[in-house]
Amino acid sequence: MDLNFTQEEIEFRDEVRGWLAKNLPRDLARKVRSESHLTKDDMLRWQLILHEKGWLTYSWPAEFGGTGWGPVKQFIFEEEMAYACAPRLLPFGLRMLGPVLMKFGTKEQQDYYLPRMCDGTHWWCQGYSEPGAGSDLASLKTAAVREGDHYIVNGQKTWTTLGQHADWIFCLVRTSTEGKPQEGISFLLIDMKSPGIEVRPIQTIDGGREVNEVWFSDVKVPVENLVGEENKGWTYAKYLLTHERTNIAGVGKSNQELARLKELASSQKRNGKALAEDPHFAARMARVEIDLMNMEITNLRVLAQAEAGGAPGPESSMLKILGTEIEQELTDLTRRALGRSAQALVPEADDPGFNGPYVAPEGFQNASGVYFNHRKTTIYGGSTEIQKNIINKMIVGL
Amino acid sequence: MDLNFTQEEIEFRDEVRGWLAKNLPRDLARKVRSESHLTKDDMLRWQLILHEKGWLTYSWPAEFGGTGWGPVKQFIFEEEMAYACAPRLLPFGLRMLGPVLMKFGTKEQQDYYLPRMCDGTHWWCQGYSEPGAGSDLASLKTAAVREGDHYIVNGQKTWTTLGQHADWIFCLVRTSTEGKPQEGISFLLIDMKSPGIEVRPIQTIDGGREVNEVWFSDVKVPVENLVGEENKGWTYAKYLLTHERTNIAGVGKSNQELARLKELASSQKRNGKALAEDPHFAARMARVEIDLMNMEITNLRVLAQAEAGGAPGPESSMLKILGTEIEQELTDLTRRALGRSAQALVPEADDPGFNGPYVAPEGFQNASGVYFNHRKTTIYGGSTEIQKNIINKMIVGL
Amino acid sequence: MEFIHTDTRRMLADTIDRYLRDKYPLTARVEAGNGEPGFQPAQYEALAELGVIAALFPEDQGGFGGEGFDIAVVFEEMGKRLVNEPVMDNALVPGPILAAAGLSDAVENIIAGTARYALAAEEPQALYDLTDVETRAEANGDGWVLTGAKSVVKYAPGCDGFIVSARTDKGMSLFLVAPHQVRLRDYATFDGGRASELSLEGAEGQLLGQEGTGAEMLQEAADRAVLALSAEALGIMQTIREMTIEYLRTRKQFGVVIGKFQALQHRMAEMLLEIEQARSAVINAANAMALAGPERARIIAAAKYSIGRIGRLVAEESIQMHGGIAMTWEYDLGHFAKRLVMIDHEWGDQDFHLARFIEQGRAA
Amino acid sequence: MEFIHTDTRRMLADTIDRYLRDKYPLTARVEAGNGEPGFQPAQYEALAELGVIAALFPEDQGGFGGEGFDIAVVFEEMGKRLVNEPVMDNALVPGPILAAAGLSDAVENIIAGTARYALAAEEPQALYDLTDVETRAEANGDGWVLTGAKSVVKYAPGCDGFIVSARTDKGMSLFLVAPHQVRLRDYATFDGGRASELSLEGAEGQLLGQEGTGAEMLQEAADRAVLALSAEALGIMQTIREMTIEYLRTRKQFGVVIGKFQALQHRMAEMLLEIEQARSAVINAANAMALAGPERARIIAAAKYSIGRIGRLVAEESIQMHGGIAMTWEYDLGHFAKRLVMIDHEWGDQDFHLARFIEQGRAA
Repeated sequence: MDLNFTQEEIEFRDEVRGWLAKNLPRDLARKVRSESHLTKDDMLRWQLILHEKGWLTYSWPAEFGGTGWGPVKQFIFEEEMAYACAPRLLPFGLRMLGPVLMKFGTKEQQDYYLPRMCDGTHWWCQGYSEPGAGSDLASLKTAAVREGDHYIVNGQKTWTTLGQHADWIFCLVRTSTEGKPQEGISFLLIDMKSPGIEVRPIQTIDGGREVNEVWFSDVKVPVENLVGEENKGWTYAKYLLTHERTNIAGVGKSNQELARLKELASSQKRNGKALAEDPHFAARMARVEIDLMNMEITNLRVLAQAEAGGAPGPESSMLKILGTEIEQELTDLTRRALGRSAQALVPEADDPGFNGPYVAPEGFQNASGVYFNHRKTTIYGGSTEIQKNIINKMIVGL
Repeated sequence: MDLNFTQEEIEFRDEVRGWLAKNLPRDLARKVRSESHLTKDDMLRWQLILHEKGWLTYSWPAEFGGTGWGPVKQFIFEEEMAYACAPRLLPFGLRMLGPVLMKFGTKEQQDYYLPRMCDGTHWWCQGYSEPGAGSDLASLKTAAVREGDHYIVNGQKTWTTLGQHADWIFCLVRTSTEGKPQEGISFLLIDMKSPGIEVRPIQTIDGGREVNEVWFSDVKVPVENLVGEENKGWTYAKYLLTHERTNIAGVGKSNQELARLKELASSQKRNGKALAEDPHFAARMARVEIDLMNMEITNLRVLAQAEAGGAPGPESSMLKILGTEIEQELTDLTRRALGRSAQALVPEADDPGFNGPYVAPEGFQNASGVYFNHRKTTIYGGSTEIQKNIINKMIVGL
Repeated sequence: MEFIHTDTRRMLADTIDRYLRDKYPLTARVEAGNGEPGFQPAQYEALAELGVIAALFPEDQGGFGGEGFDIAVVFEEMGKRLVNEPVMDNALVPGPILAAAGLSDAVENIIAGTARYALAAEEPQALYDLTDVETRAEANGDGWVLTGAKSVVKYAPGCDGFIVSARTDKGMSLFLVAPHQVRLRDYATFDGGRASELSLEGAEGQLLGQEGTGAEMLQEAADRAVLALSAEALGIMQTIREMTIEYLRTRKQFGVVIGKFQALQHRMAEMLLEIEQARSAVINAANAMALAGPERARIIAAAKYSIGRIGRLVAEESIQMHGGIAMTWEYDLGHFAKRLVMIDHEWGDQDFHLARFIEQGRAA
Repeated sequence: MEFIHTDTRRMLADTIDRYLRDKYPLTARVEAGNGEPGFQPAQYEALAELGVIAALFPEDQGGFGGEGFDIAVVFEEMGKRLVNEPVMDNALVPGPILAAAGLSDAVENIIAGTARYALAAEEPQALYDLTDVETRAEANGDGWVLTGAKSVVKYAPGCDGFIVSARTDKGMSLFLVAPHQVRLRDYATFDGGRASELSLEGAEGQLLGQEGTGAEMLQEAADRAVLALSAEALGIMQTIREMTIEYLRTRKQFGVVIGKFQALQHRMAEMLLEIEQARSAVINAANAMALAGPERARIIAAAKYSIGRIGRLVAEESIQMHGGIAMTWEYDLGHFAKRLVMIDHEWGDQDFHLARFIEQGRAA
């Protein structure tokens, strides 16, 4: 038993840390730190810096131009990115479609799509969820009917994150209504410039416009855009979901949030003393910190298993639940630490030219928005309820 | 809207309080206060004192020799009993069988049984639960087969509280296996001295021996001991369950426990200060106190409804859940306030001759036992899970 | 003992309910909350005409109510429909302070809905503590000159005056300051409303009541505000309750209505139970307005703590049970949830009031 | 990074597991716990022969382990089978103190299982605080004379000596006191074991280590004890986990196995998840034994807090999911639950360690 990284891993961590200190643009880090809105350009800028270094595809196997790092190095890289407040890399191309194409795509598809999702040519988004389906993903209705060399797609997708920027969308579509709902689903790549596609933004309760509805009306999709076999899409989607689980716990991000919270609590005053010294508030911070410390070990245990080639077990679901609940609790504490000023909505505080004064302390202009935005984390990516079903099924077996 | 008692009710409260101060034996109050073991004699002594005053049957209608008090006066009486640390009156005869006989029994049954459950002649116990049935009461198997003028009873009951002292038991028995499980149940009164009855005590995890198994082997029960109609027993049992719900919240008892806890926390020291001044412990006490304050109002609301003739709604189930959870939390806090000394088991501290020294402070010799014993309160009398089902059914309707 | 409101109060509740149902659509409310002045002046006046403000004042001040249960009834009804007119901030809170200081004309205008005042008491450095005041007042002839800053003053623009807390040599006092004497920087609030940072740089002020009695007057106002907010929160919870029940009954997943899933049923039962506890907390607080001293303070603090704790539970659980739809601006639930959570950020949050409850228990 | 135990430790765990499975029936354990001396001396000796005690000591003290993970492995296995032999109280805790004081013969005998010692540190007036010491030691020629009282000293009768904390003019020190010098009043403990109130009335004592270094030595012992208790609790939780899973799979109600009820499924999932967190807390604490200063103290405190919180959850939820059967003496679960809860009452409960965690955070 040894909780420590190897010498090589420590050197690797220092290398990443050093590189980030030099190469992560300050303005991007500042935005991430204060949970401000990132533009498409912000995200692409960072993606290209990483691409140039060769680290964008850090999770890919070497044969596809990846680094070939094992789970532990990938984890270290991700944690360092989080600590440094680097913009989060969008998973849709790199972490979701990429692995599916590598495993199930044709050579042509791999050669065409993989480089383009790296160099910024293709911004990918995901077309899974449908209105009325929610956690019951397999009940999807968007239909693709084969007509000669094309599929004709009709239907509606929703919760498509940053779809407004996307060049391409990968979709689960229904190609058959025979058998169980899971059996008639196919995996299709669709050019967002195709006639008949309409993107409508969904405003969320925090005022943000990150997610979209995507409508398909008689959209023509060439058959060569089918990934793998027709009606086998569910298998690919499930494969992808297990890949999505990597670093689901978000240890680095939560540690970074906790540090931010502690700083805030040290500067806020209650009864003339720092809020961090208030026994009730200190106890609440300590409780979440301890949960996080424990989760960090749980996460390392899973990682060591993965490194040894083990299959992900119920621990993935546990980490999803814990990670999101800890994150939510941190957003709640942050909001509370702000007291009355958490009510203020000063969106212009995000503008580069903004020059104060702020209502809430600097870097915390949108704490209530962040709190409400984070409610989604226990809903999407397999809700907490679904994860509990999975844990129970895998362990109790009923 | 008026949360206060009327002048008449206040006078009534003062009368009860004054009478209790004079007539409740000190030694009994002391035992109740420290949650010590009460003997059969202790309980009977108190019952007869109340009977002489005419208050034993305080919940009965005047026509059966009761006081005719409405729900509010009954509540006041019960609260004063709890505050004064009077021994709890066993519900089996007075609150359970009594009302069933008044509503469904024959004149002969009423004339015979009702006076005897008051004057100490008959100690009643309850034969509902069976091993393996748990919350699924209607799955009971104890069979009563009619042979001439008798039923022949075979089977087993369990969780029979204080059955070791009982002269009589009222039982739910199966007289038919036709139709739904609820339809073949009858309500039978059985003399515990009947040949073929065996009582076996169950030791509980706190070391107590309050509950029993009762075994029936070819027990002959005269048909006149049937209450109401054959196969209608479920109806009577349900009627009885709604009566059992009165003062289910246990406001008085919990207030008394809270006061005891506060006293304890004021005398225990942590870091040289009273535990009551420790911010964490104070916060936990405050939280349960506020829950209790709110429940007290919820309870009064239900009471006012009852006084106005309203039927009990989902609030009864809410009060059962809240009342037991608050009670449990108080036993948990009490145990914790004792620190290391909560480990000590000094049963002889209950003996009249015991003269110390105690390990834990006086009156708290069995706090861990009390904590564990109280785990039962969310299991029996309709478990918390069953109550949640009921609340959901009554309000959401699914 | 009686848990039914008087006929007058029930009529009042019905009147408000009917008006809001017919004339106060949520879409207009949400839109107004995002712009200036953050509410709908015509609606405010209409509510005043309906008697909503008069119900909050006793007869000797020109109203027809003013007791705890009047406040509770009015704000519970407004909470149900997510009203964000400044009835609390511009009438209930400042009114009685002005009345106590003998400014009966101002009170008359408040009740008529033709004048609005705002209390500017909390300072940027203070976490809800109304006694943490750095603003200074210096005597200047007959009047006073104030210097300092106040934070998150709700619905300040357009007010006819500000009641400002400030320190003098004799402790804390309240002053009435004219609008042109203060500088406001206003912004939207997260729950759809408007607030301002207020600064005083040598502003002229008129002393209200006796010098040095500011803390008491503020505490009185705070108790009223807490009761109003708690009742509003209760109204909001009731609407959320109805929406969630409806959703559980109709929304299908995996081929069945989700209300059939026992895990949700049990969580819903807990939420329903807690809402009843919140209702009891509000009743207790309304009743306590007639009491004095630490007993009242304890009950009021208990109510705000309960509302804060249960409010968070109700907001979070209702969103979680709804799933993604609850995250959208278009679906009503989120707006109710946001206001419910923001109520914890006004006049002291649950931690603040739990601490206050403990303190008052020692005093009692 | 490596989360698999060394071969030696895995063999040790297997050996203990096999022994306890075959030779340590629960009925005998429960019976012994209700009588005197509260454990089974033959079992204690057998465990010593098996190397259980030697595994807790480093080689230079005559053992073959002594690291954090050795302690964790031993106590987790013992927890699984609810062992109540005084391995922690009479060997793990006193042994290293005696070793540090150079009493290597005593340590040898402890490892052989032929001698037992007990630490008497906590006083009746103290809530877990080992520095709250009123017992006094006065120098008397070469030796010392002690006067005072110690509370809940576990497995005291039959010990070969007591390590007693007492104040001198130079602060707190530890003393070795012979059994005939102390007065014991012993009683059963709620979880099936034995403890004593210990009093010293002019007892002769021998100073251990340097005068005034008692607090450090005690803290060292407390860290070991907390790790051992946490690992034991983890073992208990694992057994409860298996029993509850089995029960959910087989127990029928309303015609289906109760494990089919989704409300229970979700609560079970939470319990399973928390047990994994408890496991992580124990691993972290075992690892921290090799660290120094506030970082170690923080992690140890975090572990005991976690174990206390999760232990209560597991005890209460497993009983509730079982229903009435879990309330009976005859069914095994209750005995495990009782020990699990009582662990929170040894060496500081969750509140104590949460406060300690916060303090150490400030120091760090």
